[in-house]
Amino acid sequence: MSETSFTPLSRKDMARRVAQDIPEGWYVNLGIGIPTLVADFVPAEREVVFHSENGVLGMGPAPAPDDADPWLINAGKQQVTLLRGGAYVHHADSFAMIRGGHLDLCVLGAFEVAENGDIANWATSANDTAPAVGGAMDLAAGAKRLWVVMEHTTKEGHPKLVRRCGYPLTAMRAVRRVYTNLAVLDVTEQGFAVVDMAPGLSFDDLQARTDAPLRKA
Amino acid sequence: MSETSFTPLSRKDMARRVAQDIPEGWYVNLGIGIPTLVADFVPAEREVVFHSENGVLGMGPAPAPDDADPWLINAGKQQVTLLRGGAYVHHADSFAMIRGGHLDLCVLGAFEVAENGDIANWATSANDTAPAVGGAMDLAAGAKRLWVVMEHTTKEGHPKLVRRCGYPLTAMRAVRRVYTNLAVLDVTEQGFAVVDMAPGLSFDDLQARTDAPLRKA
Amino acid sequence: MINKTVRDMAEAMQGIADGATVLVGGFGSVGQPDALIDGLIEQGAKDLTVVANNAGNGRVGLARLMELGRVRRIICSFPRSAGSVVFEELYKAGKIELEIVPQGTLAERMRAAGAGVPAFYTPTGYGTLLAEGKPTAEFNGKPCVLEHALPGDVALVQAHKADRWGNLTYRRSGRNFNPVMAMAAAITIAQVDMVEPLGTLDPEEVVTPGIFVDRVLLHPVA
Amino acid sequence: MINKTVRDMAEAMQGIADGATVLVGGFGSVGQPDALIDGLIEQGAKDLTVVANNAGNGRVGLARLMELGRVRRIICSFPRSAGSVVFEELYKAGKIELEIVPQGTLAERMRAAGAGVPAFYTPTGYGTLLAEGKPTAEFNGKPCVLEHALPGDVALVQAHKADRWGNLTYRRSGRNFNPVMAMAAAITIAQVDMVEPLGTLDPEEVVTPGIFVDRVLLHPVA
Repeated sequence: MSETSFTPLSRKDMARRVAQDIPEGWYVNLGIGIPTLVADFVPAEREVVFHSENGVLGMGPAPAPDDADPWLINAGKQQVTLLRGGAYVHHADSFAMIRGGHLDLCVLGAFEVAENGDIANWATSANDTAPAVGGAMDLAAGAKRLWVVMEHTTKEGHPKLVRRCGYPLTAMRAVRRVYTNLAVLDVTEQGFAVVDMAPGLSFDDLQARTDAPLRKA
Repeated sequence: MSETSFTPLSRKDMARRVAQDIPEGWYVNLGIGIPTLVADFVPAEREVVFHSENGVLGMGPAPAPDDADPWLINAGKQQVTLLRGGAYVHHADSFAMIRGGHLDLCVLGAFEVAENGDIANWATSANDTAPAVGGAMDLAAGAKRLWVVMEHTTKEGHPKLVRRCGYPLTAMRAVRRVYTNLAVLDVTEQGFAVVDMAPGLSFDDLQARTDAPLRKA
Repeated sequence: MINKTVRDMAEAMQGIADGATVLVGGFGSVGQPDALIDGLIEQGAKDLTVVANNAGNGRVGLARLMELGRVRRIICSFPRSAGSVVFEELYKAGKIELEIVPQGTLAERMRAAGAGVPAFYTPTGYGTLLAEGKPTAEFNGKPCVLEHALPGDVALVQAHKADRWGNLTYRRSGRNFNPVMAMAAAITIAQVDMVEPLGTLDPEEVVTPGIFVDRVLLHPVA
Repeated sequence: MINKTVRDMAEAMQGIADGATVLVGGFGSVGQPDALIDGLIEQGAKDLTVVANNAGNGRVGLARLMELGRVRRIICSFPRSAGSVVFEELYKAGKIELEIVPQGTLAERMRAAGAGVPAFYTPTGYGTLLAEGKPTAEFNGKPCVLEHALPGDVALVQAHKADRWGNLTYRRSGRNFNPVMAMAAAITIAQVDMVEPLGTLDPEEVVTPGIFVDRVLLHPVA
């Protein structure tokens, strides 16, 4: 298999690519890591309402250092702001938003996504006896749609888009779309369908870095 | 059986007798009818917090005609007031207070109370196909204690304290105490125990007006 | 720009389909979305399932909707009251179906629908006619009934203040079923006394966050 | 006169028994009842089950309580974080039991306890390690797990303003688990920034009504 020359997306580019697909008016929860960066790339004139598990709806960007409010953090425990139109709720109401299907979108990172939409993102092995799940299972099972943004392969080069997850599951058949540094892929009844690829990357290159069989969208 | 001369309690006297047993600090829901009158007989200096199903906690008496607020009614759809320290909640939170066992007391009227604590107070026959249950089943099953206040017999003289309810049940084994115009009775493992009787009434007179066997407390 | 305020009743009522389940807020006349009910009468959807605490009063509003033969089924806690003449006529004539639900179970079933809980156990109603045929289980010695979530296709609610994101506050006992129904429906339409500029409502005081609200119709109190 | 304010920490901590289940509010350091946790350390109850979102940080507060060997079991959603050194030591040594619960299920289980719901179904966790051994059922084609209410003997919560009836308001994201835990415990103890005269809190703005609160300890923010 011949290798063409291509440029994988940076973390910021991946976040930008996700942001591009979020229309005005959506209620969105962003996981920790690359997903958190997504908010920075939604154009200011496009109103998207960000939700945080700890009861913040209408979350804005990090505060200016002088304006930091110790009473206002996001689920990643970072200081944030509240936009005009925002509201505070308690944890059960906050997760009612998640679990009741009121969020249009949740964007999470993952260790693995399987071709049937299974996601593994909370425990790196069944032997890890004290993994931290947080709100990941609620978000994955509850949001109207779940997108994953992650590197296409591990640091060691192992595929993260797999036929079947090896790591403990976060939720079954939950993922709708995956954004990686190499491609955008939809999860369909027939497995992963490639929507978009990094410039210069060929379909065969992408398949070579993917465990699950791919098809063109 | 000889009949002694006695004075049955009036509706107000029954309400006054119930009020006498409510200590300061209790959270109390009062049903429609005689129960509603109970609030009028709690001394002003004794703080009791009244709850109404429609999301009012800390309900006060009816407003002066000039002060009537059309936005503030109780579960009986009568205009009421809110005391200092009161709060408004929505229906699910209001019934969380009831169903979660947070009310110290609920006082309801009833058609029948059985010696095992069963209560029937919402439908006068199984053939009544559109009876109105309202919050009665929630209150009867949920409050920490349920007291019933009612006439001892029907207008026709039939006993309302019975061995077994004939009318459709509101809740099983729920009633702790019954206040009637003739007596106060505890519901015990051994059935009704007479705590108090109307002046001049004998135990035998009371038993004669009661279907279930009575014992002295 | 997100703007959930609608220009007129026609826009508010758009897309309410025949056969829809409609949750109608209010307790007594307080917090009842009168204008929206009239709008629904005008709009024409039929074969409706209505969920409300009562089954209408007099011959206006909900009672009128029923009298017009547009309600196939009503789910409520207190069908028969002093003024429920229309309901009683229809019910006796076998022209309307009735499901009686304990008031707290009614609220909790809608809250469950809004919170993604498909079913839950409750002691309320156990051993009564209203629990007949329902699965039961015992928890800590307490026998319970399994109750299912009650979602709506549409919720009609009344609120006090709103903003263009759909955040809502209520007035005193006008809160009642409104916030619960707002959570429980696919489309939530709010009739409000006032629409305030975004950022005016204190984020600590918002009772129904805009995520639960789709359309806001300004209808000031007369 | 109802007066839920207590004079000192000893009165606040009265009657917390060995073996108690203690719900501890807060998310991160925001809305955490630090003073009450220190009070519990001082008070001496042991063999505790602690329910909190995290398993403590550093060697103070909850981590200190664990380090002292007073916590038999912790129920949380996010045990392992940057600062959870004490928990990890104890856990590796087999000296503390752990139950991991998805964060929303954790909140809902406590809300259920407060609302008299002994058990409910949820899709969250279905097909994962955290649902192993739990009863399942399908609703509208969605497989679900049965989860049980999680009541506390004691809740330690942090709030902003209070009055002598125990009504509480919160500060921004300091709300988090606090109102839910306040509903779920037999004894709820609130550490508050301010105690206001009765009638000062707007009845529309009270987040936790006093019915859910037993003791109020004034502990102004430093």
